[in-house]
Amino acid sequence: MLGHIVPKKTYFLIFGALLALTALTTSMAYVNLGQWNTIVALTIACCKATLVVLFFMHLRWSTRLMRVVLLSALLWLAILISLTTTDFFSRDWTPIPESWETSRLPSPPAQGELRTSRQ
Amino acid sequence: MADSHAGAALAHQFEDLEQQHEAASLGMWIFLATEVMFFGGLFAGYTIYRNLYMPGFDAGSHLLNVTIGAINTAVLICSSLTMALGVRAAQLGKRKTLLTFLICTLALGLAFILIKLTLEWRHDYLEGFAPGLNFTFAGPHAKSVELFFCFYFLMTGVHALHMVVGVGVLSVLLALAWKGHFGPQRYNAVETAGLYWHFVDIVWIFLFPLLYLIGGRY
Amino acid sequence: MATAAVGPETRVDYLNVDYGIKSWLLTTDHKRIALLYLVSITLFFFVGGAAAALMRLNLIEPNGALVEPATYNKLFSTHGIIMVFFFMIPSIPAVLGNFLVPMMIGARDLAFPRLNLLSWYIFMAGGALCMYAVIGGGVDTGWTFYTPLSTTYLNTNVMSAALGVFVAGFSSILTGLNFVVTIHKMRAPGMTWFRMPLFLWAIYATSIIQILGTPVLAITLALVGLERLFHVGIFDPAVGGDPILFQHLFWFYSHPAVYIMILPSLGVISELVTCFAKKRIFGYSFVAFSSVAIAAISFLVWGHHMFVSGQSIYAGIIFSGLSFAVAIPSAIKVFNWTATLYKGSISYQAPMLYALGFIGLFTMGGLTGLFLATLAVDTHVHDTYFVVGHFHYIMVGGAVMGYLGGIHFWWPKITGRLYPDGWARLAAAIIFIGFNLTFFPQYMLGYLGMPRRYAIYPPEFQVLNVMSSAGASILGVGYLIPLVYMIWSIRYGPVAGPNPWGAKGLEWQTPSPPPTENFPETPVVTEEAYAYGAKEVAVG
Amino acid sequence: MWQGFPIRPDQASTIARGVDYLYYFLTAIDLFFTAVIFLTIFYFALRYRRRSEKEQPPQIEGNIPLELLWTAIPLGLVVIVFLWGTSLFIQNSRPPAAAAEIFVVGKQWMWKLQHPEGVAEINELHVPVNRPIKLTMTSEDVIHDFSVPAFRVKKDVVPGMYTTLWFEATKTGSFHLFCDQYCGTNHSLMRGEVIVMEPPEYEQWLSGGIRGESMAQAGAKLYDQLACITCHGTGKGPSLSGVYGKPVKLSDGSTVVVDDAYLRESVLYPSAKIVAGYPPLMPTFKGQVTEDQLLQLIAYIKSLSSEEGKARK
Repeated sequence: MLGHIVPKKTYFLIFGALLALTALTTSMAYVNLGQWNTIVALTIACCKATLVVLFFMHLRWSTRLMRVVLLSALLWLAILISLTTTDFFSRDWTPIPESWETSRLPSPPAQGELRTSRQ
Repeated sequence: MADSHAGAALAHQFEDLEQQHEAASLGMWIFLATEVMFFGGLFAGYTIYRNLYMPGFDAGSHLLNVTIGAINTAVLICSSLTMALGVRAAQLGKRKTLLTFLICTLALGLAFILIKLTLEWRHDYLEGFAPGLNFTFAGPHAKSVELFFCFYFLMTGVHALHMVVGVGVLSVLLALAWKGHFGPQRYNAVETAGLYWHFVDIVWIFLFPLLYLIGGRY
Repeated sequence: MATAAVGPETRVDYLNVDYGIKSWLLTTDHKRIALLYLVSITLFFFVGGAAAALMRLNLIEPNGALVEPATYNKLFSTHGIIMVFFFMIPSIPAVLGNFLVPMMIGARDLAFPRLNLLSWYIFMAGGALCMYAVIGGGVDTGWTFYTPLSTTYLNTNVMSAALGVFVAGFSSILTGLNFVVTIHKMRAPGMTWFRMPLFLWAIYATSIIQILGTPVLAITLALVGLERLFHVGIFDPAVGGDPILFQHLFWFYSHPAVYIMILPSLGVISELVTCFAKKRIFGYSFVAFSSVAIAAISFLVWGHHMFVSGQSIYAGIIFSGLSFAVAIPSAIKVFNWTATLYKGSISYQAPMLYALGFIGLFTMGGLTGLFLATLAVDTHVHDTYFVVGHFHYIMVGGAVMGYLGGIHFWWPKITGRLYPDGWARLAAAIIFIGFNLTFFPQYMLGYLGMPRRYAIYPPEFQVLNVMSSAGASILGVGYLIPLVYMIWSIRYGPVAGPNPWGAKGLEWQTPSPPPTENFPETPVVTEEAYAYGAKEVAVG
Repeated sequence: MWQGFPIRPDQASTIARGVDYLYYFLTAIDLFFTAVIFLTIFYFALRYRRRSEKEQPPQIEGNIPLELLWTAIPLGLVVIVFLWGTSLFIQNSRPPAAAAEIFVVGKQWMWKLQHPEGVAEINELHVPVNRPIKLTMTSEDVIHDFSVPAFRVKKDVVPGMYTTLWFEATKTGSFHLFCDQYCGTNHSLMRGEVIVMEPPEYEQWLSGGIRGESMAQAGAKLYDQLACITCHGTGKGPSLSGVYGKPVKLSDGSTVVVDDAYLRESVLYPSAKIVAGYPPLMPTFKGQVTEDQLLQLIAYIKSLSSEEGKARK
């Protein structure tokens, strides 16, 4: 026989858990948790996905190689998202610490200076 | 060629069924890794824009119908269960059970697509939430709401496209199962299709909170 | 060179097992599919090359010797799209990889032969779409498809070109998938990971990039297409989208794509250097792991294409640091190849000349990459001819030299015939000289500030441009010579025998050309790769 | 065609010299390693050429100390280059506080430049020598790139956002200005000149070129035309006097600093970030104001924050 045969009972248990988690995540959305709403929703989603992957997709009984494949996909996804967001969320930061500055002059902004020198 | 014990089930390039079986699942897992990255591009864009335009994305999210979303989630979870049971039937060589579960999965998949199409997309389109086609929403943050709906339609659209492909694959499996093509030695196709189907389910498991719930509905 | 005991007329091999166009178009034999790719990408190479020739011709005059700027834009877009997606990316993996991966591990075929054929059809469908875009009016986005130019402002065949690249991407993904599964699951008994030829390590690393990078390009191009069709605004600043997000997603694939092009070449060079120096590779595990390290790090460096794009300077600093990291494994490879030559028994047949040329040009190309990873210097040379020179040193001086070296090395195995070595050496020398004359002046042009993608340029850049164009004509001749003698050799070349170079590796232990099932019986591997110290290989 | 066969571009800004030193350092590294590799290969190739087919070379497995050595040396070098390049880049990215601001709008296929004094130029930028100049740039259509090789500066000009660039010219004369980002059909014609002048000449040029009003004055006129005053002067909307460069509290509790990007967003997409305590009444002016006019409005609002602006009021 090829592959692992999972008892029916396990499937039904997982199925029940998935439905329960769906109900939970939906109802949690109606509770005001502030920032935590996002975290709770995503955590529950991760739990559900883990259940599906481990039991329905048999990863629990698969070789280590399959797990490495999955984990590397997730790692690469994390690379894509984290390095891209690095750009977007540091764009507005002040460019450089003051001490780096090369030729800071104590005078008022040159724009004004330029104008006065002309007028 | 080592076809003495396995007959037509073994392709000529493999030494034995074990090797063939492992190659098939590994191939599917790698394909799913590809799929993760395919959706990943959309998820990355979504993450960035949601954080840039939080109020608009929340406002857009509130325009969606959570009940239908939750029902569709349940439909997909049911289909995942029937698919898993179908694979089990194939493993055990139970042709009739396999046929039953494949039909169930197919029906649930179609139900998902139908609900999406008639109760959600059509409604969203008529309400004027379809960017590029019919976007008339004019409340606060209209611009970010439009961007939200871009992502909504893209992500659910690409997901639905995968559902359609899955339904096609299931139909082929159904025809093959009808002809008695599968057996305990020969169920790789059912198993890999199952992996794909569960993956599409997982994508929805993430889309549901991201699009419908994430900002809170209170 | 002893003749094989049995002539090709009497022995059944993969070439004469079946005849007729159908036997080729419906084949699932990895060796035949490799030849399908070989013919297709050679065609694409000459299409892309023709575009390049016209560009260089145009640049002889500062005001454009030949065509209008609009046409010039189409030429460089055609050149880029065809060369990158339809020649470089499939070159070594799809031709040599397809042919060699099963043979090197002692398997009868790839894990999924039908999928392999499907990959070729998908590739050709993508190619057809792009050729339609080129012939039916042209496309002028550049190969980078930057938004909002590509989505909103151009009225050329952007859709079919983007669709073509999108489709061809799946061919690349499926080929990579096939290789990874094959290398994991189909190795002959005794073929452990550390007995594998380094070519396989390189192909394996390449496949990882193809699998994990290409889908991101696919979705990005799909978004470009949707934006053109429905004006959804993911990348459109007019709706609040950000065009820089496009660049992130595009380069997330397209920087690693550079390594899809160069990594297999690095693998080929390891095979060539060891064979023609009759030496085992110096530091096997360092060379093997540096391939994997390059593949992994390649995904962390894409932002160095965006130092001046308006990206946050903090992201720029991170990407700059990571980009330098990729220099280390590349340097390790170069040093190890050089060390392999030490106390070797070096012969100078044509493949070795390509390999030595490769090491030199790859060194120069790699080192100029340091300029582009350095934030302050990149600010000056970004989007100038310096960049053009740099990546041509890597891709043409590196990847194409490696590809040609590999084709010359395995040609006797593929066809069972030898090509005239004298002509081949001459061609290698002409290509090396022509190449340097073409692309070295481009470094200087770039430092002087000449922007890339300019049809018309200030007159002070003319001298260097004329030099570059002159070099290109030599290079063009250099590429035509192998085409002629290779085709000639199929019919008139002397019979090669199973192992004309006295090389190690399973592929040399089977007749040339190999039979359909590769090996009469599954080989058992008892020694590591490049065991040149063992008993003299029986030639022929 | 031989006239002017330069090996090095003009060094005409304070930034150029620093960049060039690093460039030379990198070139030296390049030459050194290229020479090492080439000479070693040539030497080995001659010394160990195959003399007979029967030859049996000794087999060498590898050498860990050697591997570590040639990992460590490149590593050390790239760390030096990284630190050097990054610190230089950071210095070159931050405009000095005293920099005079000039506004740039890229458009297929021309450069539109506005001096705060109201002089507008196309494809020519006049600047005084030895004075830091800061460019605030945006695009009306696709991505362009403002590049002056003689100054070793370059920055993309992106639609929908403001990017900045600064330089201080050290040489008078005329220098190429290129669009370095492919921007469509006439990309290669989107060129211009930066003309660096002695300050007195520059002043003269500036006064000769005045065709009416300064940017801030033009902005003030627009401000009247668009009837901004009906809200922003009456308390219906937030007052704009003295807000530039200051943080302001938003209706969702967060704060932003009022800068060019925020002002631009507020004119085009007023509902995006609403100042706390005010209703979201403002209509969008998208389509009614061009990028040039936006810059004028911003210049005007900015002038309300400077002493002089207040006096004028």
